[in-house]
Amino acid sequence: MRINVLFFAKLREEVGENKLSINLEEFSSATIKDLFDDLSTNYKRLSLYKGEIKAALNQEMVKDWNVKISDGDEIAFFPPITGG
Amino acid sequence: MRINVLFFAKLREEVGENKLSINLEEFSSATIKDLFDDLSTNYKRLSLYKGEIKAALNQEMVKDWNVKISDGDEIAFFPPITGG
Amino acid sequence: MTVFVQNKDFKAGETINRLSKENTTGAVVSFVGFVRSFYDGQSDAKDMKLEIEHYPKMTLKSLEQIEQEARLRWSINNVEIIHRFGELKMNDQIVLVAVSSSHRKEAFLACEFIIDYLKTEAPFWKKEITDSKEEKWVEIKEADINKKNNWL
Amino acid sequence: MTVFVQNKDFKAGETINRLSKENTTGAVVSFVGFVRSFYDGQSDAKDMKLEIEHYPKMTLKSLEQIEQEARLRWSINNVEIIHRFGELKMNDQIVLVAVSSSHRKEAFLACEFIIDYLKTEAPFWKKEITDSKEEKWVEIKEADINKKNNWL
Repeated sequence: MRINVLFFAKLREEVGENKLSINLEEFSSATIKDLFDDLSTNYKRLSLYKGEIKAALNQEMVKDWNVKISDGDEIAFFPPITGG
Repeated sequence: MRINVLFFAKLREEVGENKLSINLEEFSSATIKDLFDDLSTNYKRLSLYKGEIKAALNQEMVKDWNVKISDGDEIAFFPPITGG
Repeated sequence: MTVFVQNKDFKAGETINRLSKENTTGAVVSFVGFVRSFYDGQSDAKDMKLEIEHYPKMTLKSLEQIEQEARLRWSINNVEIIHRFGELKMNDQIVLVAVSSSHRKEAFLACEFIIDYLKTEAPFWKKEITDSKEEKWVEIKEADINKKNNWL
Repeated sequence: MTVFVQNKDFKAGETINRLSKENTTGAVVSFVGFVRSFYDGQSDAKDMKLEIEHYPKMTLKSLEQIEQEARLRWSINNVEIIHRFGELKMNDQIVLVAVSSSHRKEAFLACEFIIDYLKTEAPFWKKEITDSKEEKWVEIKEADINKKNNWL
């Protein structure tokens, strides 16, 4: 399955990309947590921020990173929000 | 002594005047209460509102109507404020 | 503090701009009060009017006291108040209270405090005039007294 | 609810006017957030900038959720939110939250609620750029987390 991964703010700078299109065929049932761990092996500095990183699945905040990813999903990782 | 008495809103309409210039020679030491009672004998309908009327002495709200009036004072009587 | 008591309409945006000039201002909270239909739900109340009377010499004094009281409670930068008098019609702006501060919490509290006090302490009186020309002085609202007393 | 996410500046007065059109609107409370000096007290910080990044597809969704939550709590008429992104400088307006209601208490509460949630839930991130071109992502403030949690 194909998913889009977005990075914002400091994470975008650390990863050097704002968007990755990823093919997840190898995972039978990937979760947000699986995806993040996988990304962390390619982008080592991501793990430095693990404790503070927020995730959104299809533009909704995800509190439980064990939620499953489906084909076509858009997953975003970002530091805590500092809007307003 | 000469004082000015102002009426606002409903009281202005009841009294039919917005301002009275009054000579208080006859009182040795008049209070706001004395003044109001005196005015009520001339303007009977004032006493109908006695319980709700507010007074200001020189543009400051007066809680204790036993406060003394001095020459040149401006005393205002009005119904509860409905600003804003 | 800047206070305007005027018959003519005002632009809240200009007030907010004036209050934003200081480098330490991070927040401006403003309240605008409007004439709303006093025939609740009746949409044909098109010609209703509101007449506002005030006590000019006392107005500024009372607003300054309210502002001083707010400054004793919260750290705020600036305050602007505009209150109209005379004849107003439905949807017209009546009053503006705007407060600037470094942080928003103080501006919210001070703005609400000032309008709550203004409603029961600043010498303005409202008369409603219905479509059929009936005149009625607005009575003080229990809710407004309670709101003010909640700050004590 | 109307939401604008834009780079260009906005006029708070126009928002307040738009929100005042309903006959049942008696109060509009608005909050405007500004870029303030982040070198506290240093008056020579003239060239400081703020860069705001956001997640466009998520912004409206998150603001709609916040508005729905506010409507569950209070009776309000209308909400307008404007949030800028891109490069801003000192004293620039960043964000506007305006709420209309029949009575002011609800508008004050809903407006403060929405900005408190927006600050920690709507996907915007700020970067400060000092006069000497140092860049620093703004850290989330403990005070903002606490303000939001106070509504729970």
